[in-house]
Amino acid sequence: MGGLVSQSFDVATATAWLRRFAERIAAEKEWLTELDSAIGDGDHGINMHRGMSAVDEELRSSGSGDQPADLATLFKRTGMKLVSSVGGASGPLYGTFFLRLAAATGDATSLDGPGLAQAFRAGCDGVMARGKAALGEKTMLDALLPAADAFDAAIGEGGDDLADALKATADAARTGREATIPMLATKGRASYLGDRSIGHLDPGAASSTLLLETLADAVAGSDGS
Amino acid sequence: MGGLVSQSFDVATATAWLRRFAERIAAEKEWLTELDSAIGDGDHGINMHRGMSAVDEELRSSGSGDQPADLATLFKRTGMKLVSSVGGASGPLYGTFFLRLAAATGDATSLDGPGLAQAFRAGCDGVMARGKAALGEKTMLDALLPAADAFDAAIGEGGDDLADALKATADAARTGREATIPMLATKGRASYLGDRSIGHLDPGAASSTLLLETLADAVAGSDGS
Amino acid sequence: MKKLINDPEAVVRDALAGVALAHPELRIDREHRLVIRGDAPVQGKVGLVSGGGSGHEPLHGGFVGPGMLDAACAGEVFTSPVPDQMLAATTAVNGGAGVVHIVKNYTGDIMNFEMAAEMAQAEAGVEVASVVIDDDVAVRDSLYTAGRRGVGVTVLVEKIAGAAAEEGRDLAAVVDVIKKVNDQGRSMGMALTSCTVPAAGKPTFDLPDDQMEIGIGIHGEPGRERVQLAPARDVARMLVEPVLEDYDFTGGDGVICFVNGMGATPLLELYIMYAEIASLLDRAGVPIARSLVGPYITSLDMAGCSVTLLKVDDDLLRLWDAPVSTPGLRWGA
Amino acid sequence: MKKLINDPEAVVRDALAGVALAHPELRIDREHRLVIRGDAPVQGKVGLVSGGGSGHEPLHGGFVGPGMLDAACAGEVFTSPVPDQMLAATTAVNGGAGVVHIVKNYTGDIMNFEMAAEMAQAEAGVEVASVVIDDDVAVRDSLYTAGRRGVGVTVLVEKIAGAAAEEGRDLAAVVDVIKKVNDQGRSMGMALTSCTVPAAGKPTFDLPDDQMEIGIGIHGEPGRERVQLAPARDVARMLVEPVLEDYDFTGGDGVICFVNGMGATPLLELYIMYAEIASLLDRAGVPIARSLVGPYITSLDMAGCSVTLLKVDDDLLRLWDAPVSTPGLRWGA
Ligand SMILES: Nc1ncnc2c1ncn2[C@@H]1O[C@H](COP(=O)(O)OP(=O)(O)O)[C@@H](O)[C@H]1O
Ligand SMILES: Nc1ncnc2c1ncn2[C@@H]1O[C@H](COP(=O)(O)OP(=O)(O)O)[C@@H](O)[C@H]1O
Ligand SMILES: [Mg+2]
Ligand SMILES: [Mg+2]
Ligand SMILES: [Mg+2]
Ligand SMILES: [Mg+2]
Repeated sequence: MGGLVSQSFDVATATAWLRRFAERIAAEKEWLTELDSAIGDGDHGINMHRGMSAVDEELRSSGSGDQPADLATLFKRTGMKLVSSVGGASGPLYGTFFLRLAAATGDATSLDGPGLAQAFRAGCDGVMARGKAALGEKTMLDALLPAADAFDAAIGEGGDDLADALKATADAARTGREATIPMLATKGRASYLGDRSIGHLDPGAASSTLLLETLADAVAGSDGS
Repeated sequence: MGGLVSQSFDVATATAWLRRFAERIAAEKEWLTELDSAIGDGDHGINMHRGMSAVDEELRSSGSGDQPADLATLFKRTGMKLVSSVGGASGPLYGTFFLRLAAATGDATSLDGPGLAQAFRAGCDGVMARGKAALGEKTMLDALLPAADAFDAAIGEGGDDLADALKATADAARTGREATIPMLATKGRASYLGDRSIGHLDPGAASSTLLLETLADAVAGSDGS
Repeated sequence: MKKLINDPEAVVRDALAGVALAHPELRIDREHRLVIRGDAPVQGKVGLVSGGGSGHEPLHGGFVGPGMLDAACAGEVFTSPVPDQMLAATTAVNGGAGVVHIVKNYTGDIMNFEMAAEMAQAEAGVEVASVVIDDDVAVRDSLYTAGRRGVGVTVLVEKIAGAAAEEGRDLAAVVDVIKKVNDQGRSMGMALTSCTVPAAGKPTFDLPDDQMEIGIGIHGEPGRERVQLAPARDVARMLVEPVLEDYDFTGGDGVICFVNGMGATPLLELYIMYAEIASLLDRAGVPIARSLVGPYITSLDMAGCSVTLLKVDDDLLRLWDAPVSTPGLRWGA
Repeated sequence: MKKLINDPEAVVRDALAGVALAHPELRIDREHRLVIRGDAPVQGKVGLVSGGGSGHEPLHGGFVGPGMLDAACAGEVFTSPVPDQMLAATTAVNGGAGVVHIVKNYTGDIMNFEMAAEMAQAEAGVEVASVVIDDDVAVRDSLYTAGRRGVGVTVLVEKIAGAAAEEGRDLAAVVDVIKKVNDQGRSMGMALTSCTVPAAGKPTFDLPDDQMEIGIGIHGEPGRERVQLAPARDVARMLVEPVLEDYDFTGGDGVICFVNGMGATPLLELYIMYAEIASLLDRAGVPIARSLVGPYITSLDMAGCSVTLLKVDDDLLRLWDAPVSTPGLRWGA
């Protein structure tokens, strides 16, 4: 193990990730919506659930001949599905995230740790470009960007396996999510609140943390099996 | 005392009656409205208060030269004021009551017991003609008609003074009012309820009882002073 | 009570001030609380006067203008106006061809309009014809009631009679068309919540969170029955079935289907109801010739809706389609 | 939650079915949830497309028709529609003179319309111009916000741009008139109660019985501040003052004064508010040229209102008065 990021991230693991993410979104729908009620318009859980249910349904219904051959196909379908079913702010943002992930994976059927970290970074850059936001504006980026940094750092140290690196990544997302509480929102609906946005957790940061937690779970799960 | 209905009912007593009635209506406004909420449209107290306030204001504001010379003038003004300020069912009904009272008093400046009983009966006939209702339909007539009968009876017996006769009249109104509770409404808004009108006291019977109670009080008060 | 008002006792006066400012094309008589067509009296035209308690806006004041009413009398909230008002309105719109009083069937409205008609004929020599609207099938019309209430059909009557008067029909002909609309129209309403009369300050009735009132009147008068909340498609059935049972709407040139909001029900819900109602009518073989969807005869801040069907023929449809220009209903002009 | 609906997740689909049945003169694309002018594409005319989250009815679907929008995209409740919808709408109304996207300034709407415009230009070769409406003075337009929200001015933009396109102005000229209306218009809203998103099933926010929210958005986004309930005349001041402070409405040909209901506020109250607002404008030397009073851009079942002022000149007034024939706004046709 030591010194090597040995596991690979393949289409089956990626599919498991998306399914777990859909499940967690369904389970946390009410909570996400409640968070959005406090500083937004009370639909984030509903939006994400609509999108990830559609993705999940497509994953289930794609027959054996229709299975994505590579990661790019899987992520492109996911991104397009999200763009065309979610709407709101989160639709284009999560959609763009997966479309960029697709672009970054080329025709690979599996990625190693550095490859996944690079692709993840590309997804985050896509979110930044689409939403014109940066770190510290109380958005999903406040979970995503610290996670990307932690992922890079874990890979760079080269001392952990992929599951451990993703555990650290998810931890960073959680920390980033909690850090949105004292932040003043300057992007998205929450910015309308001015100072009154302070003291609330950002819903997009919460859903992004679920994205990272399920990624870590999916890789750890496939590792163990 | 015995055998004689000695007191007379003059303009001052009639004015005192109207004022007391206005006061009682103001005091019982909420109650009347609540009764009307149960089987009508929740405005009877408001309607009666609007009308009797207008009457009361006119009574107060009429300068010394403008004081009604006779009962007919006083009652006609009252009736017209009610017709032109109350609206709803109770406006034309109470208005007609007082207009008929006026017609029945001719140019008298005071009435004895039989005169007042006759005039009161004329008022009740006016309410029946205007509303095309009869006894037992769960309306104000269920307080007014038993009161008129009791008044006639008390006068007919000839054994009481006017104050006592009016006390019996008010008692009969109260009994009539309570008797509306088990009745099925077949006139006015309450009739829309069908069986569901049963078990509620009729608001118009309640305000009519106040009319009789304040009449008794006014005559007893003027008697005592 | 949460309301955008100043003084609960003065809502009618204050709203009328707003109507006067927002609609300079209308004439407002503040003393008598009348909304009058700017060009009244229109010589040679039958005058149309309606009115009733306030709280049903846009009915009646919002329906004054060319092609509809000549004047509307605003009573206190849910309380019939008084004869003085109707008399003043009648005089103001009398163009020499007589005046029709359009009266919703409530004891108070009937009696006050009756006194006004007596006065108009006696004092002002105006020929007045009164027509009573009673279309609410929630109430059985029998010896044991004050008769059916006047509800949604009133809106259709005011539009259609307005067009008939505008095209020059005489008093008798206008009365005939009103009677025809009243005969061929039926309504049924329901409420999800009570309304709150401003001067009362609290809801007229209590309706538990899981219940609704079927057969509600437009004044918060309780309806036929209280039932569990149900999906729109079931509510549609509870409203449409009694209407269809009461009158045969087949065999004509179809119906005007009017889905009305009670005041606090958003358009989104009314269109959902409309879809359900239209599908029930389709199954019953009742074609829809025209539709009207929106809050036109309301009950303050009540949430709920009502359905009105009017069986039409060529003449009624032509009158319905004729130009109208009022704050509440406007087309072709 | 008391609503006249079938399935909380399907309110948009179900309401659109009702719109299709009630308005045969419009074309409904159920797959893409579009309301389209019956005669689209109108050759040689600039096409006008708008859209946004549902729950604001009649905006936008109720404003489709001659003299106003060519198509409207219905998103889920309070959620921007998706690019596929806007792309389909753009293609459907493209009469060869280009298409304008009228976008309310919300992050989601901006991003989805942006993706759609990229796709329309790349995939379908349609010339698309996007204009963003941002008129809500409750939000400070600064580095620290996503910018002002698009609210009441959107209604006026859709009417005026519709008239400009109808009379044959080209893409650049239509964009210019929209920008002018957006520049010269300002709004401010308030709520007495929260709204309830059907799929959420409970009120978006809690508002104590004795409080109101000033500066509310049309999605239940909290506003500037919570204050004690106050009479209409004070509420009018809280809305009008920030609007007048933000822009100089004097010196033109007056304003269009638009008093909007949030969904559950009856017309009676809106007219009371109108009277107070008109008197404040009078004192401020701002003459009212035209008025619009009613629920035109709503927030589901929220009780409350908003004020929109638009400074007008001859051209804008003429465009405002031009014929329009839509379910939600109709005159002259
Ligand atoms: N410009 C932006 N960049 C990145 N994330 C954003 C931006 N604007 C909003 N978000 C994220 O989107 C979330 C809200 O999503 P959602 O509620 O689904 O959309 P909407 O705000 O359209 O209702 C916010 O919590 C925030 O994390
Ligand atoms: N036809 C009638 N004859 C006599 N009294 C009637 C008649 N109809 C109604 N009433 C009385 O009027 C009362 C209601 O008055 P009110 O609430 O002021 O008027 P409205 O019913 O128009 O709101 C009823 O309680 C009843 O006593
Ligand atoms: Mg949201
Ligand atoms: Mg009453
Ligand atoms: Mg009443
Ligand atoms: Mg949203």
